[in-house]
Amino acid sequence: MSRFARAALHRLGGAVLVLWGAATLGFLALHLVPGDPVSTLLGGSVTTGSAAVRAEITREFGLDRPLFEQYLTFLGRLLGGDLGRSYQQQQPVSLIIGEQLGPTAELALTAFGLILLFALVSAVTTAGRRRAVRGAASGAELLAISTPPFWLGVLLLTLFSFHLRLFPVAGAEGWESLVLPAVTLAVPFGSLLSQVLREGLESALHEPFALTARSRGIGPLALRGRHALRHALVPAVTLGGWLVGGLLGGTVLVETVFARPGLGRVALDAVTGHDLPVVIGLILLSAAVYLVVNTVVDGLYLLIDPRLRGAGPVREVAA
Amino acid sequence: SSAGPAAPGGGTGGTPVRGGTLKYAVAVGTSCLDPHVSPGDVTAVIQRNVFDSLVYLDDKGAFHPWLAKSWQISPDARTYTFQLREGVTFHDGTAFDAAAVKANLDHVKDPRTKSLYAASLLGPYTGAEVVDPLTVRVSFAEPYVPFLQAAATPYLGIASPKSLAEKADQLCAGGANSVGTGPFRETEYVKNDHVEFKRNDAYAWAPEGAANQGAPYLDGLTIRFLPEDSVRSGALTSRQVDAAALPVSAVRTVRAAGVEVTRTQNPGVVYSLFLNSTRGALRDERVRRAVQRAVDVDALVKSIYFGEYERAWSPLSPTTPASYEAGLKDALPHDAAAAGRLLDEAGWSARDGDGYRVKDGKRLTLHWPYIASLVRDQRDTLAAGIQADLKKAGVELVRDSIDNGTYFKVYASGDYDLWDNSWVRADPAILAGFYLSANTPAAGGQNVSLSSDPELDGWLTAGAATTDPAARKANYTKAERWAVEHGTVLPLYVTANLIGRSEGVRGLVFDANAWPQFAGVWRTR
Amino acid sequence: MTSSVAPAPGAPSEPAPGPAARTVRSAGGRAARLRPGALLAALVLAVAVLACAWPGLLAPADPTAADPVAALTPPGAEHWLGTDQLGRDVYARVVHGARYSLLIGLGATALSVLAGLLVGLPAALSGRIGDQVAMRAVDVLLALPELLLALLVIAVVGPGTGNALLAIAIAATPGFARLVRGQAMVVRGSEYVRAATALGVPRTAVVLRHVLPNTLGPLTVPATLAVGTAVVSGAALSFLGLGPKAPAPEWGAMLSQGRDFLSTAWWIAVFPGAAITAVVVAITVLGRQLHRCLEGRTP
Amino acid sequence: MSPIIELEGLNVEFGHGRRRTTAVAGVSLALSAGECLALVGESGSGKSVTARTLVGLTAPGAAVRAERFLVEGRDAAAFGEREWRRVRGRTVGLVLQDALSALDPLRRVGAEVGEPLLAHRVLPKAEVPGRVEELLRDVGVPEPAGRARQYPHQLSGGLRQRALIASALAAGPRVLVADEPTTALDVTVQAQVLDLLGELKAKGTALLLISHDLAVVARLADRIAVMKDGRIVESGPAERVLGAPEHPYTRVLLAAAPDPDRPAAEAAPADPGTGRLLTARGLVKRYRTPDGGLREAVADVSFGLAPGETLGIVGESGSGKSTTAQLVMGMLAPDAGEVLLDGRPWSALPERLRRPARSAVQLVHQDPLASFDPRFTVRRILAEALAVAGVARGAARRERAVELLAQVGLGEQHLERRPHGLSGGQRQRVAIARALATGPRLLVCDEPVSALDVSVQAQVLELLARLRAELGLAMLFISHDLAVVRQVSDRVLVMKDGRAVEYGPAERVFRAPEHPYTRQLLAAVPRLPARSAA
Ligand SMILES: Nc1ncnc2c1ncn2[C@@H]1O[C@H](COP(=O)(O)OP(=O)(O)OP(=O)(O)O)[C@@H](O)[C@H]1O
Ligand SMILES: Nc1ncnc2c1ncn2[C@@H]1O[C@H](COP(=O)(O)OP(=O)(O)OP(=O)(O)O)[C@@H](O)[C@H]1O
Ligand SMILES: [Mg+2]
Ligand SMILES: [Mg+2]
Repeated sequence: MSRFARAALHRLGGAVLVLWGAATLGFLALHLVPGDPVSTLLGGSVTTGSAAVRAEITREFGLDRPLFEQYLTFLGRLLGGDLGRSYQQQQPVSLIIGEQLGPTAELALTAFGLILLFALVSAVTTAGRRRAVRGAASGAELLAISTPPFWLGVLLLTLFSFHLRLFPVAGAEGWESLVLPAVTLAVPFGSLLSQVLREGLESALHEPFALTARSRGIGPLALRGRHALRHALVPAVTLGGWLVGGLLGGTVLVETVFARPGLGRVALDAVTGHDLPVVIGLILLSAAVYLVVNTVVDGLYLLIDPRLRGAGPVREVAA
Repeated sequence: SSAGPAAPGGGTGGTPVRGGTLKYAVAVGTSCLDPHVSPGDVTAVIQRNVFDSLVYLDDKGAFHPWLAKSWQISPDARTYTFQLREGVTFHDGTAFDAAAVKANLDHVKDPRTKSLYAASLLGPYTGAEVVDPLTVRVSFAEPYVPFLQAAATPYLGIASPKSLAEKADQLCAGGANSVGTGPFRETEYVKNDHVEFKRNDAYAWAPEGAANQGAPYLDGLTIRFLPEDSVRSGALTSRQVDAAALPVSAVRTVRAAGVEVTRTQNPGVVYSLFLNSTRGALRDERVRRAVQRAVDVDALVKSIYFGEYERAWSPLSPTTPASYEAGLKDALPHDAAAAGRLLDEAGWSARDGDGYRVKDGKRLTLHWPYIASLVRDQRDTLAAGIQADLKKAGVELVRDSIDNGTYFKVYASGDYDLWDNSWVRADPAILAGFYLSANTPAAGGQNVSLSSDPELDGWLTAGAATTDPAARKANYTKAERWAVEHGTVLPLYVTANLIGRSEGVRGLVFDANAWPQFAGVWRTR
Repeated sequence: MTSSVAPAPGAPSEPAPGPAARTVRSAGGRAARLRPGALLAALVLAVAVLACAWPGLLAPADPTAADPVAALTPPGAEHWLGTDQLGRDVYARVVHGARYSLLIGLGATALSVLAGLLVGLPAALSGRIGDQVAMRAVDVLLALPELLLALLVIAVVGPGTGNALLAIAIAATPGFARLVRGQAMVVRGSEYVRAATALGVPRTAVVLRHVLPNTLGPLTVPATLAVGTAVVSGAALSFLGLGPKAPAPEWGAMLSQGRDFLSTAWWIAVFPGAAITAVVVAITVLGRQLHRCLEGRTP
Repeated sequence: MSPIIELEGLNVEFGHGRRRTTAVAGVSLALSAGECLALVGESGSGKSVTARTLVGLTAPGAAVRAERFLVEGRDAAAFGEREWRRVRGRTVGLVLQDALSALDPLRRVGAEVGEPLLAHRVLPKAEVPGRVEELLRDVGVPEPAGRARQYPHQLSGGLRQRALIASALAAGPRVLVADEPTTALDVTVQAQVLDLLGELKAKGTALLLISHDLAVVARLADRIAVMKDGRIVESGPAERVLGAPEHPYTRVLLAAAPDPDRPAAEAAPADPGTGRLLTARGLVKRYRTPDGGLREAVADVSFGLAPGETLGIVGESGSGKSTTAQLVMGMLAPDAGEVLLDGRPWSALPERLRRPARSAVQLVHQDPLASFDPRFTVRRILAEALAVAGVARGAARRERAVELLAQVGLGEQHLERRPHGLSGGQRQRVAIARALATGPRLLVCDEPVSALDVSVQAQVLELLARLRAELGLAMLFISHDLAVVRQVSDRVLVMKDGRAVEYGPAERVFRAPEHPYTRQLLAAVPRLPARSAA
């Protein structure tokens, strides 16, 4: 138990470190930005604001104070759970992120669901089958992986929305508006996952224990379901963990293409507009997600592979 | 009363029907929905539904009473007195009165508001005085004729003083925070997605002469942000929105799909390329003029904008009231030979390996910075075309992508050769912003050509000082000519709003800025 | 305890017992033979490389020369792949565009692998503390989605070909750092490194002679695959308007300009899109072929 | 009564075209209830392929032909996947080579053992767990209920092997094919597993016992078939094959097999045991177990080595042999005690100071392949060692390399080969050559021959003996195989659970073992009947 506690504590410490690092990274990054923060603050709008306005901004955001001082106050506010106000939108960052989180989460989760579904079906049904079948499947997947997601999105949009009018063009109302973006996100990642799964399945099917299992007279489905799949899950889970980050990144493009609201767009605007507080807010958010996901992934490892559970030493029972 | 806003376009036939909602799609979103702060056109278009103005300027350039029943301008054009309409209430129930007007104007001027445009519209504003509950007097340090037009813009729209006081830090967030007297109440704003409006049933103070004097016909209005051009037009053709601001690239397809497209040219400064007359090769006027002639604007505009946009000859748009210098048409047609001659004269006769002109070892290179995130309307394509044309003439055009951070440095320090801009405003006074020697970028102005000429300054100030249209026009046309003939500007095209609306959307009219007005819109069943 | 008496027969490609003779990696595990797909891929890449080195050879036309009169002409004899809204020859642009995509793809990957080595190797070889520090730092970078990280870098250094390359490289670095560290740790603990130490070979020699090369080896496949990813990322960045400067015929930029014309002039966007896919597929296929060969070589 | 399996003229080929290899050629065998046929042969001779063919799992891409192949009288050559499935586990049970990887590591032992019951619907689901317990008990697994709930990695090798056998027996097959069932096991455990198989045979199960070790099968086999290069070169009643082998190859095998009862004909050095060369005093090495506890891999081990002397260390798996070797090599730092070289500190030195002296002590690994950089050719492998020894680049180095190869019985032609292109024996020779390159006085050999076929093993032992004589090398010889140890050692150290339970002159230890554990070990060693008779 104490061991568990120690592990948990260690993890927590690591998490805090990562969050702090991420925040600092963001802070430094956008203070390294060349040029004058005030005009980034003015969002590069066609007007540049009168001198009075510029002075006001400088004062309000304390841009006249030395960098280190700004950093400290920034950290202090973070500790107080205050993410600050957006430069461009003049609103609390937490508010902005809060209201844009929904659509993105919706999109990412749906995509994730599709990915799992697609990968499992395609991998299990084609793994270790005739070369023709496998070739066709992995060929299609290869194509999907190699097509830029935004490009895929544009194509889907033109076909299904403009011409066939099956799905709404844009927005975030109702499930219909979710279909195309989710599919766009899911196709490349799903293909990747399914390839990993298939490889895992096939290498598992070559293991001696698979041979043993078959020598007991079980059928191919039982072999895949009962034996191979669990082994294939280990690499799949690893990829899955990475994939969450990929999805978040993907939303930037997909939300742009499908004109969906969401954190992806916010991120793009904030980064290109050097909206420091928002950027840092997003960085912290994705770092938090990353940490959670990693914890889950590690948990899954233990769930899948008993050998990783440190449950007692190898019993050297004299047989 | 005069024709008023019942302007052409928008299919006004038939008797209006109440009910229904309208989905309107615009291209760019906005980071702040407070017209007192944001300079964006889109902010004005959106918030026009919420905020009424003291006066209404129709697309003929005629002023009409609105929140102000009547007004007087002192002969020296320094004081404006408005008699306000009674019985007007804000969405939050509070009454509209002189105090409200004062509160708004002061709010705009207050540095803490960080106004990026509205404040400049107030010009030499010194203050407003509440003469009586329904009379307000606005004073300026010097003659300021453009004020009436300024007062007509949504940027100086009147918001509930209560909201200004209580929601000071949330005004940008729009939604329920935007409280005006307008025909619609703003119920929701989801950034990057949409703004939601409901009818203001109490509305009974439409601009004089407006087709619909009462509350809007529509129950509700939704303005959606669809930055992707293809998405926006796709949404319209697939009937997912009822009307949309269209990209030129889509007009043809959209028309084919049976959508009606109305084009209304914006007043103000057309989309033009300004030549920095204080730097490098461009100091030589011949080189500037050569650039003007080297570019085949006609061909480019035609091919890129499919003739939807009119090629511009003057920095001012034809629809700008009391100003347009029609005489400039065909003043400087494309003429590669002439351009070559000018450059040779200017001493740029030698060529280097890449075919670019050189003078004592230096290549004739022009820098044209831009902010990638602000590029729209195929303007990058247009630029590429200009680049190609200049290359033919032996001039190298380099486009440096700068970001918001470096923007100001470059802009204010005049560290560029070319700078593009356009500005919608229904008053020639805008030209002062671009050519008054005082209005340098460093000073927050738009004089990017860094022209400074006493005569020019004279015309521009005179134009702002007189109320007589003829006199104004005389001044401004001189300015326009000067600008073109001294090669400080290459007018490109007259920006226009291309608005597509599906069958059954009626009564859509446009104000002087060519911005759509939704109060009179109704839908056929 | 003794290990099994003989090397187990090499992994067969499929478990089902089939009398039908099928290619099976022999017990020794010789390199799998080149598949026709791989040949095709090699061909595609060869063309792409040619397009990078001597674009003029494949497309004499100037990719930036505007010809408004000929704008939006569909594919035909004169303009094989049609022209864009400025009348620029799409074929010429696609050919000349190869340079940017491949430059970004290869450059970014090379850079990130190098950086990965510089971070991962010391981490693996230094003590626990150094390792912890390095890996935490890597964690911080890994915590950000690659695209977000790339955007962040762009925000600092600004857009443009080189900067996009840099951004993608930085975004890909943490992954490689992890990979390198992991591999280096395996190698460090391997019998042959222990053997070298036992021989009395100096530490630096061990690192240079054994650890480094054997860490690099397994990187080749992920690196090749990363090139493909980098190409796509590069396209993505310029799709967002953060890539090479106009009028550079970068594929992603062409896509993003052409997408407004999909219903009127599909060819503007479709061909660059196809080009990206083709190149990435080719790279990936070769990467996998390489994988098979390597896997074949070391049993 | 008719045999359950009849196989005549079995041919198995792999690959096609130039790569075509014949794994099995014209093998014939028959199995009847209650009898045990042993298939013996060295690595790669085709034993496993034959075994797998009996359950229709030869291997993918294998071209299988047989003149006659009957399972319970039905023509198996015509079987489709369905028929085979009915045969597998029900008629013929297969115990795969290498029990360690033959059980699914991610599933509970019980689930593995019970699988055939479900596959063949022998029992309703509910009764399966009960039956599994019985099965485990039958194969002699203590506290079967608990074991069934554990995972394979939580069981010792012996238990795993039993579980594997239990699962093969679950559906009550009439034939059990056991492919190297004891190869991975310690002698004592091996003895127990062989007994278990004996009981099964007695119960009437037909047994095909596959092994590379004649001595192992001698206990059980009624008939023995000796395989070489895919052919059965000799087969007949066990006594005859072992007693009066006809085929030369069989004789080679018999001769090569080391004999635990044959005294070593070595002249012991002048002063055995005194630590003139190397002294180990009270060595202790602890490791943290996964649950955080401490485990003494080596507990208070002391010994000495004189120049030219060979000390053999025997013990079962996990007894601490390799760890001891590592300590002696100075690759591990002892937690207590110390190692002296030439009476001077060795284990206590920092690596920097130890490095110069390392050439004096060299290691020969159990798995030579793993000890070579996969990218290196034999030449580079030797060059690296020679560089350490200070031999100049170029011709000199090359000459020396060739010399070394000659010393270990290899030729110049091997210089440019890569290790995985060499046979097991050749690899071990290269490893030895590398060890010799630095001109060591002490060779530490950790299981140097365990991975080799008996015939090759004999050659390598031969080589080591020769080098010892020629170069006066001292050796620390580690092996789990008592016969081998006895053959090479002057003195012997018997280890158990990290402790040295017995330490003395080889002859004495083997003739008159003092410690009961030593006796147990000696008793467990499989012996060839012919000799034990002699
Ligand atoms: N799947 C396969 N593909 C190709 N060759 C194979 C395959 N399986 C076995 N072989 C070859 O068949 C021959 C016999 O292999 P087999 O495993 O039967 O030897 P063995 O007698 O079991 O050796 P060991 O004692 O090491 O297990 C070997 O040369 C091996 O390389
Ligand atoms: N690096 C390590 N970490 C933890 N435990 C270890 C480590 N190395 C060895 N052990 C444990 O120490 C004990 C002795 O290991 P060692 O390898 O010396 O045994 P061995 O006699 O060589 O066995 P084998 O005959 O299998 O090689 C074993 O129980 C093993 O689990
Ligand atoms: Mg075998
Ligand atoms: Mg060992």
